[in-house]
Amino acid sequence: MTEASGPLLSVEDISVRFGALMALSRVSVEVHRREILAIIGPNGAGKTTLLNVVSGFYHPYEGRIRFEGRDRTSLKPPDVAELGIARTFQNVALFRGMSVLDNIMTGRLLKMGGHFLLDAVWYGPARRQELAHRAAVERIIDFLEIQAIRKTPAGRLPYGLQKRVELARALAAEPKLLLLDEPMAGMNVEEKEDMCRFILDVNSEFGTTIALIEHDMGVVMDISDRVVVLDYGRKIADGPPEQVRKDQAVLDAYLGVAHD
Amino acid sequence: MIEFLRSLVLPFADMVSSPTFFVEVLVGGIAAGLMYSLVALGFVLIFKASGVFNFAQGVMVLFAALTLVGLMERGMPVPVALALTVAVMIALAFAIERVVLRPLVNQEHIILFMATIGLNFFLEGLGEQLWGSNVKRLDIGIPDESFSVAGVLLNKLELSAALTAAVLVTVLAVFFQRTRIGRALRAVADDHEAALSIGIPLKTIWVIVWSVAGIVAIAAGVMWGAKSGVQFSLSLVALKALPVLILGGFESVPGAIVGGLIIGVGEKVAEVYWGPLVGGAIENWFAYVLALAFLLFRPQGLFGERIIERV
Amino acid sequence: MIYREAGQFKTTYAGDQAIFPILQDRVFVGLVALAAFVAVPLLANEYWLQAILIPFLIYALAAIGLNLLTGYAGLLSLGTGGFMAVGAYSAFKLATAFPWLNVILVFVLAGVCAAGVGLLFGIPSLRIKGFYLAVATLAAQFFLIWLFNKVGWFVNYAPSGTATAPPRTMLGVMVTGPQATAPVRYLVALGLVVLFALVAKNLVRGRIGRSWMAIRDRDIAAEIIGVRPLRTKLLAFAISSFYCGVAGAELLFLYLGSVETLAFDINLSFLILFMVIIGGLGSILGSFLGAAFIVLVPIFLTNVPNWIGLDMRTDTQKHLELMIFGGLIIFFLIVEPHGLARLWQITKEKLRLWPFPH
Amino acid sequence: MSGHERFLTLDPQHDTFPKLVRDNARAMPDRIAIREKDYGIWQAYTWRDYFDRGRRIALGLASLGFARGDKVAVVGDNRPELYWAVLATQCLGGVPVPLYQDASEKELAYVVDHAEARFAVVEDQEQVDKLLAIKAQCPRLEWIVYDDGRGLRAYSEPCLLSLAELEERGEKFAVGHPAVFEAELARGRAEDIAVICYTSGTTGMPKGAMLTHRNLLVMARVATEREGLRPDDEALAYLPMAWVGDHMISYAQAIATGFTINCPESAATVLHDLKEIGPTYFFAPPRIWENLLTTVMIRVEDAAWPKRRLVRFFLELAQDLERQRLAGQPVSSWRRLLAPLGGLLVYGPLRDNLGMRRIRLAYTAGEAIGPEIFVFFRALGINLKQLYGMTEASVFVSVQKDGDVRLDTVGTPMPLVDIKISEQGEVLFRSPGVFPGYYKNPEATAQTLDDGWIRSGDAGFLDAAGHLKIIDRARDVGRLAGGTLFAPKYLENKLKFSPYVKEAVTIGQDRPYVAALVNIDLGAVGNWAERRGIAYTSYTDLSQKPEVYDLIEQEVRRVNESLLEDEVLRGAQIRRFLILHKELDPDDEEITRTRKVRRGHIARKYAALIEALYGDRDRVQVEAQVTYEDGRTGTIRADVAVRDVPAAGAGR
Repeated sequence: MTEASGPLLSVEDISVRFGALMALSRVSVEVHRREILAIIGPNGAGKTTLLNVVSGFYHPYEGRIRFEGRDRTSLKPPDVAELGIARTFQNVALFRGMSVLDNIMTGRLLKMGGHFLLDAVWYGPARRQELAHRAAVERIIDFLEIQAIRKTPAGRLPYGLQKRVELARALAAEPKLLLLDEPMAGMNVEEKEDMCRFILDVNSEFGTTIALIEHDMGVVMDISDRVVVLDYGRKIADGPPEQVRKDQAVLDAYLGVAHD
Repeated sequence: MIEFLRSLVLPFADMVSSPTFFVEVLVGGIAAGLMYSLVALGFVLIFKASGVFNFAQGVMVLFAALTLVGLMERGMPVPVALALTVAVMIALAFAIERVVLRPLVNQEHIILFMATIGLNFFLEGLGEQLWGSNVKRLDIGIPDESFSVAGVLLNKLELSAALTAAVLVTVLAVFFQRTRIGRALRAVADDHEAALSIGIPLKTIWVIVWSVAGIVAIAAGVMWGAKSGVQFSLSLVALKALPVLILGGFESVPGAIVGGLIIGVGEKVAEVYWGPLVGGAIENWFAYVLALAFLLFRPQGLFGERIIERV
Repeated sequence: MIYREAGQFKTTYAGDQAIFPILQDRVFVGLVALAAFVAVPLLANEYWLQAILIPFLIYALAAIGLNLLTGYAGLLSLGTGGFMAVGAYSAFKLATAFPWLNVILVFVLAGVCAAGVGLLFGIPSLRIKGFYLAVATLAAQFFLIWLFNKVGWFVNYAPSGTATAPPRTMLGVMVTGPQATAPVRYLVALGLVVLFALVAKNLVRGRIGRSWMAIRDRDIAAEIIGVRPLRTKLLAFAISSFYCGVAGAELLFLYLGSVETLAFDINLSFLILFMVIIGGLGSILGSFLGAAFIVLVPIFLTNVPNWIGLDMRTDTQKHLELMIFGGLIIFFLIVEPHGLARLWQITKEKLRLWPFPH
Repeated sequence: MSGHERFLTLDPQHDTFPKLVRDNARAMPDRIAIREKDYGIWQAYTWRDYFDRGRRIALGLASLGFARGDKVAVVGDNRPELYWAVLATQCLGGVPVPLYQDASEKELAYVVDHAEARFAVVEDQEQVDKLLAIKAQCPRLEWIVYDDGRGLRAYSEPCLLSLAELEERGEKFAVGHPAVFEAELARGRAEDIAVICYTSGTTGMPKGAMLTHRNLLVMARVATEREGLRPDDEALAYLPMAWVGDHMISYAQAIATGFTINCPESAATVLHDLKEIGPTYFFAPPRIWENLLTTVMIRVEDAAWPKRRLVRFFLELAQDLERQRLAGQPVSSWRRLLAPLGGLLVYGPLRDNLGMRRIRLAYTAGEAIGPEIFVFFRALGINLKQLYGMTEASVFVSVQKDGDVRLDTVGTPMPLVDIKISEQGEVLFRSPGVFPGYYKNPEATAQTLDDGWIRSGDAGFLDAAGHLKIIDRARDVGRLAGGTLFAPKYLENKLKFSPYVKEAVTIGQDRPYVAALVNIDLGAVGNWAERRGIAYTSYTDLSQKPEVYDLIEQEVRRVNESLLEDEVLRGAQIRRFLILHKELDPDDEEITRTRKVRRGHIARKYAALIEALYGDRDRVQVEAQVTYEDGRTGTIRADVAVRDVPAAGAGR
């Protein structure tokens, strides 16, 4: 049972560099089961890089990443997806040419199987599978209240809704760990409130562990169980929101010169 | 089996045993390579400035050569005919910008690519309609004869063509790196909006680029035309420039030059030494396979920068 | 205007995800099928079948194949002609080596051969993208044509260098060879294209199609969802080449009767690409529309001077055709860059929404 | 007429709705009773499901100690589960009290407390939150049962229970008490209270009108027979369940007749779902018809001009023909010949797009409808009829008969309904549907019920052909200072025919002339402004644009022109108007939730504006309180323009 009790994800001493730029240096972060972890920090602090390392887009040149206790440092994105990690992107990465429904259906690709020759015939197992997953996707559509747009091409949606559809797509994979890169960026107050509610609901309803990057401090304080602060590619604070808010290093980082 | 392997290795021995022939092959390859570079440069210019993969570059070469020959056949002196051809190519650039590019601005690249294939057909029809479709000789006053330097046979025409190509390539490279317009072009290539915001009219840029590509096409047309006559097959030279582009990168001027040389030399050497082994005529595809094999190891091309994908 | 949709509601996902969810569409498709399978073979003359309809059906099949690759998976290919050649020559070899083999099976096996070759040439697609890939596929085109040209084995060492479709029967009816009648060949081509169009539709509306489109639209997002790029792209190459291969085999067996490699040169690749783009990228219907357009336009251009009583020299006519064809392509791309399928879709939407604007 | 008397006798075996549902479940177990668009498709429930789920919920309630006569508050969108909860309550001899789902906490608290509800069955977290917030003020409220548990996992209040848990409890309870359900069901009597509908009213606190099974059942059957409803009819259940209209159609008539009701997926998809279902029976207040008309007009406006011209031509043609038909005039023959073409090109497609292709019967009720709006839909070939009804009379009082529809009347009385006009000109009526009284409100009951006659509060008369004609709310019809007759609602409806006018309030009682406060329709005017390149930042900004004033002035002039036709009302033309800087909002108590204008509130709140309308200034400063969705309030300040309009026909 040590596996189940340990952290879901632990990032241990990882460093990432682009040429001469140290994007992350010896950063360690743990994500515990069922928690909502917020990662904050000024622009260029390495937050997105951290998410990219976890999701397999970049590989650290030192350090290790464990998921459910197993080392998975060198996995590629599809392998990461198979482990049960899903994510959204800072600049919405929807499949613009596909409908909302199809976008979310792609989220279930890993759960679908079978031979392509069966797909070609459509009848039989392939069809049953398709319809069963449609039913599952409809639950998510209902959950995120996007019924009215299910057949709209994703590219035609307003930004706020696109973000919601992207969350739906990530949820469709029924991930153990959900990584959200600025889920509320560019939203108005009302959309932000909705998104907060959805994130909390996902966490409580499905027990999904969530790690998110967010700029809006109010939101961070409201919804997260724990906050990790990065600055210049280093971790400068890690703890409950109230504590982090008072941390001197954090205050300095935020009040000091903004470095883009 | 042994026989086959032997024939694979033997050419290397041949190269060493008759070095003069090898040098001749090499020079021929370099000469051809520079021509490829010239055509490839036209591609690069347009791709760099507008993101358009101009499939019609080959036909532009044909069209330019046809125009020149046609004018000369009607008794015009060479300089006048040349000047007029330049004027025609510039007019063509204006027309293309107005009729094809402007209405398609902001369309996907593949659409613009298809449009240039349409342009390809159109120019082919137009050129042959205007100037006739029979093979024409283009005489620019340099005799197609050979002379010998240190036992190596060299062709005057090829040599002067290579020289001209080299000069043109250099001029273009300098134009791109050093002049104001060249820098503007680079700005456009990097970011359309940024370029617009610093006050460069995109339309003008496009006209200039297509004009320059047209002039480059004249040069290529004259060279190839003088060597093998002006006819439809001239436009196929363009297809040869494509592997050059893969090798050198679509946006790199030096890449086009070095790539052209590699392809030219590689192709010649392979054709001469290994061609007979498989029944000849491997020129058609060897360049592609060479470029492809190369790409598998270096996807960004010779001079491309390693792309770090921002996620 | 024609549509009357109020009251057509779906109580199952199967109904909701049907290819033609609207009753009026189902009726329309039924009528078209009836006309194609019954009326046309009875009524159309030899010229229409041989010069227009049969090539149309074959090109449409190839266009579907290329559309799967380029329209759905977003991989630009200029090697279609080469893959079709693989289909044609392997069908020829199979049919002559195993004379007892059912001709449909020959087509399918030829498609499988083409799929294998396509798979091979698809490997670079992992590392290179966009126009680089397009140029790489040209390598396939040139290499394959050269191969079939050089190696006499492929044409059974025929001195003319041509492959000739052997006569074969199916259910006692002559299907290929000089004795096969145009209506029979038409029906075979029609049956195959309908079958494979349906298969293609099933592929693209399901799991596989979505992974293709995901890679096409946003590859990084596709990967993090679990789409494996290499596997997905190679599958696209294989299936696409299968379609092209079958179309190539049909081109030899059902249309031309005998071919040289010239029939599969780069121009064929472009022709099919035109069909896909003018028809509409990412649309099965578009493949048909595009094929019809590209087949009909030259015929139209050839005949117009006659109709209006213009006497033109053949080479002038040839040049004019080239110019008009090129001009039409540009014009069409400007007017509707998303192809005839989009035009069709917009028209349909307009009819559905009438009298409201779209 | 006497044929209808048979409906008055109710067989004790089949005299309550639960008993009828049981009958339906036996007679047609596999016929569809309810569909709900859920998870993207229309999920269907048969009459057997209907009865079974009602039974399970009833048993669950019984397990919680439900006693006969207990009230159950039902709050939420139209959901099968909530209709089943209504049924379950009635099965146990309890009284369902449906409430408006968008009611504020304050409104909710009043009704729940007043009704003494012990139970609440609600749709989702939103309603649970509201009920939890008011629970302290409603000491009798014991249990809150929710259907959709999303977001409620972390709630630990012991009074919360999910519907699934409730049904589970019911199952266990049934094991120990196998006969309870049947026994309670059988104890139901026709005279039991079936439902309490709280009417928001334009003044004062809501009143709870009690309706018995007999009231609803008799009227449902009478209406079904007279209007020719059939078991294969389809209706859309989309109006608030708290409104008696929905209760009558989606519950009472559906059960009594056995037709199918369809619940839309969400408020945002109603129009889409309407089109999918294509109901045959459709009921809507004028507000909805107005909105539909506005939508049609805006969208046609966006069409290219040949199509726009074509559509307009045929629409005008149809409206002219319909007007002639309604007035009993001969229809000019050559134009009649064009009608089939119009049907092919415009009316048919338009009906289909609105989802009204299959409609056999459509009502407008709740308020007077603008004649233009009415004619428009009838001209399309939709059998739209005016229904005059009241909550207190179990909806049906008078309905226009098929083939005898007139523009200016609300039709002839329903069978078994008697109508008389009081000496003051007020419409009185009595029928088997007349309610026994308001819950815990004898004064109000006494005011309304007079010896079995209901005082409608409307001024009207019966014409020679026996058609009932309603002039206005009795207390609203007034006279200008000069003595000219002035009917505000009449003018307002005329104004609201314009797609650009969302709401209008006219004033004139004891004033020298009529003035109007206008609310523009943000969608329509916004669209109009965009097409003309007029930039605006907000509703307030847009409303005060001179161009918009010009636009509205044209509409006012149009109304004035049309008044010339009426001998009596031609003197009451609108002479001055202004455009309100904010939308009238039920949250600000300016209109009711059923969108009736609250004149008193408006007169008080906008006194300054009204003074300006009768002054000579052309601008006026205002401040207005607004209530935001979360209940906070704020103030909007604005500079409102006032504009004069010349009287029409002055030159004659």
